[in-house]
Amino acid sequence: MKRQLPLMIVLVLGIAFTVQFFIPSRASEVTYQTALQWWLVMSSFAMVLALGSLVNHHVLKIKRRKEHWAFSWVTLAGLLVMGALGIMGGPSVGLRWANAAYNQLFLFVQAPMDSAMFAILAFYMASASYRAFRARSKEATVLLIAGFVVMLGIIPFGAMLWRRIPDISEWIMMVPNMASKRGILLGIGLGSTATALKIILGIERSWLGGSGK
Amino acid sequence: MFSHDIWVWIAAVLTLAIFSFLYKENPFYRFAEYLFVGMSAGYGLARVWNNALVPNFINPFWAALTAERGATGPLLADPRFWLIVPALLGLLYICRFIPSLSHLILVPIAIGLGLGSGMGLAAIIQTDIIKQMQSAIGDASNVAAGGWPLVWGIVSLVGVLTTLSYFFFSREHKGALKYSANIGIWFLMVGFGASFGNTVMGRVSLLIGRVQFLLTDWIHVIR
Amino acid sequence: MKFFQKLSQIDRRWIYLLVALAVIVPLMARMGLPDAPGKYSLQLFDAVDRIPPRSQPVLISADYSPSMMPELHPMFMAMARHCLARKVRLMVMTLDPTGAGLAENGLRQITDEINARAGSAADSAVYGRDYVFLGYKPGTAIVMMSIGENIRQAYPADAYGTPLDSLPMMRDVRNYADIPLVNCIAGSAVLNYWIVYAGARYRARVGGGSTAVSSADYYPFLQSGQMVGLLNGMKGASDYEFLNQQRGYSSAPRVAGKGMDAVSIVHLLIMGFIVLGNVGYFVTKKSAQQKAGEE
Amino acid sequence: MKRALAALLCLAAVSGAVLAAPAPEIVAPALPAVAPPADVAASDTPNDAGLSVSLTWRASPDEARGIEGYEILRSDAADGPYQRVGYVPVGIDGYDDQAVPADGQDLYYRVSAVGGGIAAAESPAVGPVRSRQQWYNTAKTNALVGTLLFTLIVVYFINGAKSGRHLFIRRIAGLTAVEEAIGRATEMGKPILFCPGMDGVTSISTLAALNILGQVAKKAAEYDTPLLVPNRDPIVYTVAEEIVKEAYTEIGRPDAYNRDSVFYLTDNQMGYTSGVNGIMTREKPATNFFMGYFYAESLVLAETGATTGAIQIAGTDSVTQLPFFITACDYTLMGEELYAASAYLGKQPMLIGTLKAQDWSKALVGLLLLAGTALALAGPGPRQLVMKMLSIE
Repeated sequence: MKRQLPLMIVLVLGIAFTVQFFIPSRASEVTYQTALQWWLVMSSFAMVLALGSLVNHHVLKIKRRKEHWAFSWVTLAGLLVMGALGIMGGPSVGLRWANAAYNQLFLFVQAPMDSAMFAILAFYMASASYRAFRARSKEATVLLIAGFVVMLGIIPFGAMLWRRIPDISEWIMMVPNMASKRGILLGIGLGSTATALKIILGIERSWLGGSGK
Repeated sequence: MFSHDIWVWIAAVLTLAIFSFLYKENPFYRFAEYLFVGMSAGYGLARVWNNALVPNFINPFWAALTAERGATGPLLADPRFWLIVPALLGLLYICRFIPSLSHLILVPIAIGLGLGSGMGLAAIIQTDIIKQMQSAIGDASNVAAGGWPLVWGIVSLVGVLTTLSYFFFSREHKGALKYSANIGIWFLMVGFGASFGNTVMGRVSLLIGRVQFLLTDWIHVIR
Repeated sequence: MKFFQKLSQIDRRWIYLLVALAVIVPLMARMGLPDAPGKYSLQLFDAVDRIPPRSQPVLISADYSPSMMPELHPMFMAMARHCLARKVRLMVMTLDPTGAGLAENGLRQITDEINARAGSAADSAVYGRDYVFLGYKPGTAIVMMSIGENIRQAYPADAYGTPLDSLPMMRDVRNYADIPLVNCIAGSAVLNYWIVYAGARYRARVGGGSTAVSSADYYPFLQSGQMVGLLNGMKGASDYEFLNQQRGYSSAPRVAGKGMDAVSIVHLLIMGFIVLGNVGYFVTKKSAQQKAGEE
Repeated sequence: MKRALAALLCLAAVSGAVLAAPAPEIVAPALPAVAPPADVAASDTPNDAGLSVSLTWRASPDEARGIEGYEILRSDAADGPYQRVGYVPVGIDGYDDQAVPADGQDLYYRVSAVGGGIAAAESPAVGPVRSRQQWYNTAKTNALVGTLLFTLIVVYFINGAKSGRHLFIRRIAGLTAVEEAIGRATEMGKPILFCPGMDGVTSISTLAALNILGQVAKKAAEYDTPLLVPNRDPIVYTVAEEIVKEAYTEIGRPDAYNRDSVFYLTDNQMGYTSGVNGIMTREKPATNFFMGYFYAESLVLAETGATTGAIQIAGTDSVTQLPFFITACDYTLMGEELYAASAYLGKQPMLIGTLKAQDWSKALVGLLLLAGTALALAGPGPRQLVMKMLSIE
C-alpha cells in the first residue's frame, strides 16, 4: 500500500496528461490550467520542509557550539527579517513600511551579493581556461583551437589580424557547434522521454526513496 | 570621494566581502555567505507566499467562502472552493515530521511526478526530437540558399549523426561505430570550445558592472 | 625550463589579480584600443541611418533589467542618440517593469544634452515632436500583437497619460506599417518574441541588441534576413558608439567603449595564458621525456 | 414659380439618382476606387478550443494604389449589419477572429480594403461559417506517432530485459571513476560532497542524479565516509534525505546515518552557490559530485572545487554548461551519459533495457534524418512535404 498508491497516482496522471497533450478542446484546456494551479498550490507547502531543515541545521549548530556557530545567527536573522518583511509588505498584509524596507534590503544587501557572486565567473573563466586549455590530446587540442578562434573573433584585434576571423568564428558557432548541440539534444530528448515513460510505468522508482525497494 | 549613502556602503562592503573569497575563505566572506543564504531563503519564502499561495489559493479560496451564495450558486459548485484539495495535499508534505505518517509525503510527490512526466512526455518528443530533426533536415536540404550554406548544412547533418552515434551505449565502439563516434567527439569538442570562448565577453561584462558600481557609486573616481 | 615549470603551477590568485587590473584600468582611463565594427552592428546602424529624418518613427523597446545594464544600457543610449541626433523620430517603450526607469532616465539624459547644445527650436529635441516615451506595458506577446493592429490598443496614452493623438508625431502612427524599424534590446527571450510576433506575423523590420551569452541564438535569424541587424553584448554597444562618433552623431564619452577595452584586454589575457600554459606544458613534457630517456 | 418648382423637382430627381448610384464618383470624387480582396474564405480554426474562425483572402491587386490594410467585418446575417472585428496591415492575407460570441452560431464575414486616400472596397460576404472545438489536434500527429513508436520500443526492450536476456552496456569513462573517487575520500578521511543539481524533482536530470546519489550513499555507508548533500529544491531535499537514509539501512548501518548530511540551503541560485563554496573550502571534501541540471553557477562550483584539490565528477544534460564542467572537472558525464550512468550503476535489468531501447530509437532517428534529407533534396515539393511532416505548431 505504501508504494502502490503513489505508483498508481503516477500511472494515472501520467497517462491522462500525455493524452491531454493531443486534445485541444475547452474541457482539456481547463483541466490543464487547473492542474497547473493545483500543482503550484500543493508544491508551495514543501517550502515548510525546506525551511525546517535550514532552521534546524543552524539551531543545532548554535546549540552544539559547532565550528563557526556564531555565523548561524546571521543566517537565521536574514531568514527571519526577509521572510517577515516580505510577507508583511506583500499584498496579503500590505504594510507599506515593510514593503519599503524589504525592497531596500533586497536592492542594497541581497542583490549586490548576487551580482558579485555572478561576477566571480569572470575570474574563473580565466583560471579554468589557463588550467584546462592544454593540448594534452587531439580532442583537447580541437577544443582549445575552437575556443581560441571564437575569442579572437569577438575582439576587434581579431578582425585586424585577419578580416575573415569573425566570419570563421561565426561559422564555428553555426556549423560544428550547432550540429553537436543538436546531436546532444536529440539524445537528451530520447533519454528524458524514456525516463518519463519509466516513471509513468513505475520502473524508475528512485523517487520513492526508502519505500521504493 | 566616497559615497555618503550608508546603503551604498553596505552594498559595496558586501560586494568586496564576496570578492574576498577569491583570495581565500575568510570571516568576511563567511559573514556574507551566511547572510546571503539566510536572506535569499527568506526572500524565497516571501515569494512563495506572495506570488504562489496568496493569488492562487488564499485569495480565491477566501473569495469563495465569503461570496454571496445566491448569485453564484452553492459553495460546492464553486471551483475556487475546491482549491482546498491541493492545499490539503500540500499539507501531506508536512506529515514528514510525524514518523508514523511520513510515507504519505509520497502522495504529493507522486502527483507532481505524474503531472510532470505526463505533461513532458509528448512535449519533449515534439521540441527536442521532431523540431531538431526538422532543423537538421531543413539546413541539409536548403537548395534555395545555394552553394556554401547547403554544404554547411550537410556538414551539420554529419555532425548530428556522428554526435548521436557517440551516445550509443549498448554496443562496444568498434569498427564503423568507433570511426563515427570519434568524429562525433570532434564535433562535441569544437562545440564545447566555441561555447566557452563565446561566453567570456558576457561574464566579463558582469564583472565590469560590479567594478563600475564600486568605482562610480561608492568611490567617485569615474563618472 | 624552471620558469615554465613554475609558470604551470602558478598560484591562481595572480591570474585573478591580472583579470581585476585588466578590468579596472581601462574603466578608469580609456585606452582607446582600435575598433573594428562587426557586420551585424554595421547592418543595424545602417538600417537606422537610412531612415529619413522627421518622418516615421523608430521604435525601441528597452526590455532589460538593471542586472544586464553594463551590456545593454549603452546600446539603448547609442541607438537613441543616433536617432535624435539625426532627427529621426523615436518611440521608446518597455516590456520589462524594471526597464522603464532605466530607459526614461537615459532618454532624459540624451535630450538634455541635445537641448543644451541646440541653437534653435528646430535643433532641439522636443517631446511629442521628436520623441515619446510610452512606458511599461505587461503582457509581452499580447502587447506586440496589439501594436500590429493599432498601437493605441496597447498604448492609448504615453507614460505620462497624454493621449497618443495629442502627440504630433504619433498622429499618423497606427501599426507596424508606419514604423520603419522595431528595435528590441533584451537579455531574455523577448527579442525572440519580437521576431516571431512583430516580424513574422506583422512583417515589421526587427533589429536589436542582446547579451553576449544569448547572441548566438539569433545568428539563424540574421542569416535568413528575419533580423536587420544585431548588437552582440558589450562589443555591439561599443561598435554602435564608435559608429556614432565616426559619423559625427555623438561626442559623448563611450561607456561601452571603455567596457570593450576591458573585454578585449581580458580576452587577450586569457589567450596569453592559454599560450603560456601550453608552452609550459610542452616544455615540461619534453624535459620529462628527456629525463626518462637518460635514465 | 412653375419653373422654379420644375427645377427643384429636377434637382430632387438628380440627387435621388445620385444617392441611389454607387457614391464615390459624385459625393467624394477625390477618393479613387480600388478592387476588394478576392477569394475570401472563412472556416472554423482547426485544432483549437473553439470560439475562433480563420479567414484567408487574396490581396487586392490595387494594394500599391493606397490600400493600407484590411478590415475584417462580421455579422450574424448575410445582409448585415456588419461589425468591424479586426484589422491587419497590408502584406498579411489572413486573420483569426478569436472573439466569436459562441460556438455553433452562423456567422458571415466580409473583408474590406481600406486606406486614407481610397474608398473602402468590401468583398462579397462569405458564410455561413460556425466555430467549434476539436477533440484531436491533427497538427500533433507527428508527436503522437513518435510517442507511440517510442513507447512500443521501450516496452519491447523492457520485456526483453525481464525475460533475463543479457544486455551489454559499454564502459562510461566517468563511471569507473566514481568508485575510485569514493575510495579516495575514505583513504583521506574526508567527506564526499554531492550536489543534486538546481532543478526540481520532475526534471529528468534530477531523477538521474538521485539514482546516482543512492549508489554513492551506499558506497559511503559501506566505507563509513561522511556525505554532504546540500539542496536547492525543497522536494528534492526530502527525496534525497529518504534515499540516503535508505542506503544506510540497506547496507545494514542505519545508526551510522548522520541527520546533518542531507540539508537545504536556499532556493536562490547564487545564494546556494555561495553556501556550497563555503562548504567546499571549509570542509575540504576529497570528492565532489555535481549531478543534475545546472546553470551559470556550474563553473563557480567546479572551479572552487578544483582549488580545494578535490576529485570532481560532474554529470549534466544542460548543454550550455557542459563546456564548463568539461574544462574544470576531472570527469564529466555528458547529456545522455548521465541517464545511462544512473541505469548502469543501478544494474537493474529493466533500466538497462530502456538504454537499449534508446539506442535503437537513436538509430531510427539517424535513419529518418538520412531518409528525410535524401527525400528533401529530391526537389522543392518533397522538401515541403518533409518539412510539413516534421513541423510543430
